[in-house]
Amino acid sequence: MAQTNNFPETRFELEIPDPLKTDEFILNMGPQHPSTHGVLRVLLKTDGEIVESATPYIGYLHRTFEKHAERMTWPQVVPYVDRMDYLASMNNSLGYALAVEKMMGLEVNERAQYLRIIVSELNRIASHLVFLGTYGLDVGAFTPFLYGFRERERIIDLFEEISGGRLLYNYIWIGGVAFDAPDGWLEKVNEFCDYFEPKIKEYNDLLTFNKIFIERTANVGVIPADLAINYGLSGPTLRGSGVNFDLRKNDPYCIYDRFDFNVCIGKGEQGTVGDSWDRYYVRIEEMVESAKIIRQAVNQIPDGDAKETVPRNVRVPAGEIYFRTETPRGELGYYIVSDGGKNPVRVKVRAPAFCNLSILPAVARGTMVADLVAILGSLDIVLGEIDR
Amino acid sequence: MREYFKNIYEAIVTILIGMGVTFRHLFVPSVTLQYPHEKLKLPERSRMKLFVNIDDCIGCRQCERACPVDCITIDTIKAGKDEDLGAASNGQKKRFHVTKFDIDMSLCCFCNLCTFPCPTECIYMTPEFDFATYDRNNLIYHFSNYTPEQVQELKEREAQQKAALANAKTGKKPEQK
Amino acid sequence: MEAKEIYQRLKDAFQDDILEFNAEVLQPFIKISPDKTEEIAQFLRDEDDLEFDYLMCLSGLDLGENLGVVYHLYSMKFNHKIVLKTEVSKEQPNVNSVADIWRTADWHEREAYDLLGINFVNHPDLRRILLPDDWEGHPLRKDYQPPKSWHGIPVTLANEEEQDGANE
Amino acid sequence: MEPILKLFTDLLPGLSQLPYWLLATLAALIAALVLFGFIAVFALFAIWLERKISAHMQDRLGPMEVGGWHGWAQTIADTLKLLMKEDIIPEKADRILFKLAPMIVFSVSIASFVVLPWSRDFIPADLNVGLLYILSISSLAVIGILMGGWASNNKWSLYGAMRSVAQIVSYEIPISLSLITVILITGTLSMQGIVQSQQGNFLSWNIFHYFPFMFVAFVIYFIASLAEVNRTPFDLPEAESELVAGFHTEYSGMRFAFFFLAEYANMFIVSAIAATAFLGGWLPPFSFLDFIPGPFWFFGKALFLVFVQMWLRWTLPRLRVDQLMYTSWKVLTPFSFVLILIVSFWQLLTL
Repeated sequence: MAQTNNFPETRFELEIPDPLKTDEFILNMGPQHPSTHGVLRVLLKTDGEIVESATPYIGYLHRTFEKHAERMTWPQVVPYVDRMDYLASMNNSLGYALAVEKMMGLEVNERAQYLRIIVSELNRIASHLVFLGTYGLDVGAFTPFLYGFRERERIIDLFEEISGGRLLYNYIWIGGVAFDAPDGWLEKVNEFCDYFEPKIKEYNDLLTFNKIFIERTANVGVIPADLAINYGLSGPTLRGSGVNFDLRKNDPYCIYDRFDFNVCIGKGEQGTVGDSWDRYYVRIEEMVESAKIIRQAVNQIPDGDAKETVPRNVRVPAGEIYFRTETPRGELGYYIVSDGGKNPVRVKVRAPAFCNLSILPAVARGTMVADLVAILGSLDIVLGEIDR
Repeated sequence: MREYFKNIYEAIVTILIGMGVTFRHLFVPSVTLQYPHEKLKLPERSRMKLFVNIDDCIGCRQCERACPVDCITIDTIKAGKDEDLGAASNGQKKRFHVTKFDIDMSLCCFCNLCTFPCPTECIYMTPEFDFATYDRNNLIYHFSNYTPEQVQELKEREAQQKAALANAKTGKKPEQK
Repeated sequence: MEAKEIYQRLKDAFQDDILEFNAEVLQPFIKISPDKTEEIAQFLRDEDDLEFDYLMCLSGLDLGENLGVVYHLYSMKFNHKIVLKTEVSKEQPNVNSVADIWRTADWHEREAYDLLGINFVNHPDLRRILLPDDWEGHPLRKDYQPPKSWHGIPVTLANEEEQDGANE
Repeated sequence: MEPILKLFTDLLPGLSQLPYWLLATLAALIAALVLFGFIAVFALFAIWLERKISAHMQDRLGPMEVGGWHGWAQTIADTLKLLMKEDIIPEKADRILFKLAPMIVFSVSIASFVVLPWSRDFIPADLNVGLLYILSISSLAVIGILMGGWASNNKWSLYGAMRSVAQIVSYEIPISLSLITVILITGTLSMQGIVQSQQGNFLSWNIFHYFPFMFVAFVIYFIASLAEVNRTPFDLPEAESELVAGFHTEYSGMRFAFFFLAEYANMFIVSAIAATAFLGGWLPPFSFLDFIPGPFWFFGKALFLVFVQMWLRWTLPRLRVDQLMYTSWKVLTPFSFVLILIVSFWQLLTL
């Protein structure tokens, strides 16, 4: 209905006659605020409804993961890694396991490889469903949230069946997976895909193509491609800016090169390329692609012992590695240094949401308070990962 | 102008489509469970409450070492030479009195790492999940069968044996208390 | 482009500021001098055949005697990577900031400053990022001793306290 | 008032000896109490209904425990809880305004009930300017909201209050304009008169007058009334994802309950006006259904509109402030002007 205004940056350099001059309004958005997705604090300077500057303050959820990791043995780090991005634990531990395996030069059992792909893609869908729901909440729609959680619940049930955990799984281990799939689990995964794919249309009817939703998100928080790359954005946030870059394709790990799937990028269907709607829609499309990968993996999975290659004692030779994987939020990198001992010397995590959030001050300037919420939501941050 | 009317038209149509979706769902059966009355059937592997079958524990302390958050504390006393503590159900011989086997469930991170190294599979996660209490101390589970008196007795005996051993090495007389 | 060639290009351009090249390890790295990081970064980003437009990761680490900063670079266009390393002493941990070249480095350098105390010269806004502004010390250093309390809030773990009590 | 007085004197003949002023005051008091009771009961019911509707739209069940059947007593329990909560006033708040705000908001909604026609006889006060009265009194609520937002001394509350003022002031216009079309047709401002002029079966209701133009007027009125009572997609004053809770962020306990009560009462009022002005008020859709009393139809129609409001709320996202203004000034207002023009010309042609 309404036309969205992109306020030119010069707006704030206008000469305002003295009697009309007003002070800027300083607002603390967070650490407790419904739409900061955790304990993030954003210091806002506003001119009425218009944000003049937004400075994120992080660290409220700092759990000293990196310091902890130095005290832990190699397998003990996995539960901690799970807790970083608690919406996509599988993807987190997958990255860590792959990094350590690469340092050890370990070849992982085929069946475990496939199981890893299945669970991490399922987790990607689950994480994007949470995004869908919370993003709906951010712009004021409540119902998609529960629809998203309804589907996510089924994924969690699947995870519980295979790993025992509902949120933090400790399933992907160095050298394989913790358990093989129970009987009938793979059929259930296929069933889930059958159930899930038609639901996408429901989300689209209810939210994606709703005019009000489009007005709220299209042309809001536009991130041009070069800015996105310079800020180190990754994952759907980068792809929303029209950059065709997916680590599963561009820097393949695991066995992703065996599957046929598309990389979804923002096309600016409803507004400019790189706006919030594009970032949102990339994630919706990605869920379909993930379901596609899952189907292929379930069809191709070989028989075998998934725990065959799990070493009893993890010995990592001295050396260092930077290994990156594509999590639902983007490029998750582990920089691991080992001195050959039983503990890592340094585990540095390059958290995707950490980099994605750092662009907020640059895009928030000149938007409205309501837009800021929409932008923040579209970055899909998880504070557990940012603060670690 | 066309754009203006197109926007209004789109707004009305998409809102009606959305209302159609929610209206359909008025008649879809609910997916939630009424928790205390209906309970989810948890799968076999679900990790909720830790349990130790202490009769099978051989006191090897592998679980204690595996735990990333140190929520398991085990005290053992070596069995005497002539003592036979029996064997665990899978045939492993017991060599220690497990005088203390405490698990602090308030610290537990439910990672399941402790259950894998156990040679007798006596520590495992059970699907029991509602174990909230009013006192934090109630979350410390004591699994050991030994009474404090027995523990005291065993400790004294161990101390004596140690002293005896030390005497045998150095050849000195034990000091009187 | 292979790591070797990248090294050659850098060596030709910067001579003595390129300290070491190691291709034996898992991921080949080039060691550079800490006060030339900015120029080298600029060169790596802007040269047409290098074009390292993506800073994957910037990490600080404690090497015992010294502090190290590791840059993992990637080129979206050519799909090649390189690792840069630099080392500074703990007494004078000054490294030139690359935050103006890759904005990613902004927060990562703040993090390295916060946790390891590496001072990034010319950083636009070098403040603590994860810890409170008035925190003392840099926790990721190997010799770091956590304080007993912070603003009256006990910092030590519960079981450590017990041990302290037992020792008394 | 007269029918009520008559009812009084019929029931207790002794009362008729009292002086008229005393009798009138008594009757007014009792009517006010009945209204208050109705509002309270209706709000309780509406909150429960909203929970149930939202739950079923979202594949949930909603409250199921308190009271037995589908948790019917849940809102009663909640109200009791709210009433018993500690009364917190922020230290830096303007205490007088802070306390006054919920009262104003609530009394405004009570006052609006005065002219709602429930049936042929039952209307608390059949003012000859009923519609005008209701329009003017309902815009007073914004003062209460502004007061609450300002007095809380909270930045989010202030935002909510300012938004609310801007919103209600601009949406008054399409509301009034769309009601003017009704006045053009019926030629009266009296609520009872408006209903009377729609006699016949449902095709003679104002909404089907000059089809489709009056239908459009109804839609405009309905959309604008959503904004008037701060319902989604126009719930910006309390947009929870942006402003925490908007103007009532700092309110708790009983004062919050009054805001809440007023919100649901207002929902009913705007729906009741719509029912009166467009849907024939207490008239049955077919004249053979005359034996069912008027209040049933009136309440049913209003309740249906309340249901649509809830339905919309659980479907739609929220608009942004500038889009809200756009909708009011650039879409609803021009459209209602055009409608007035069309309706007047049509009137002229059919004269």
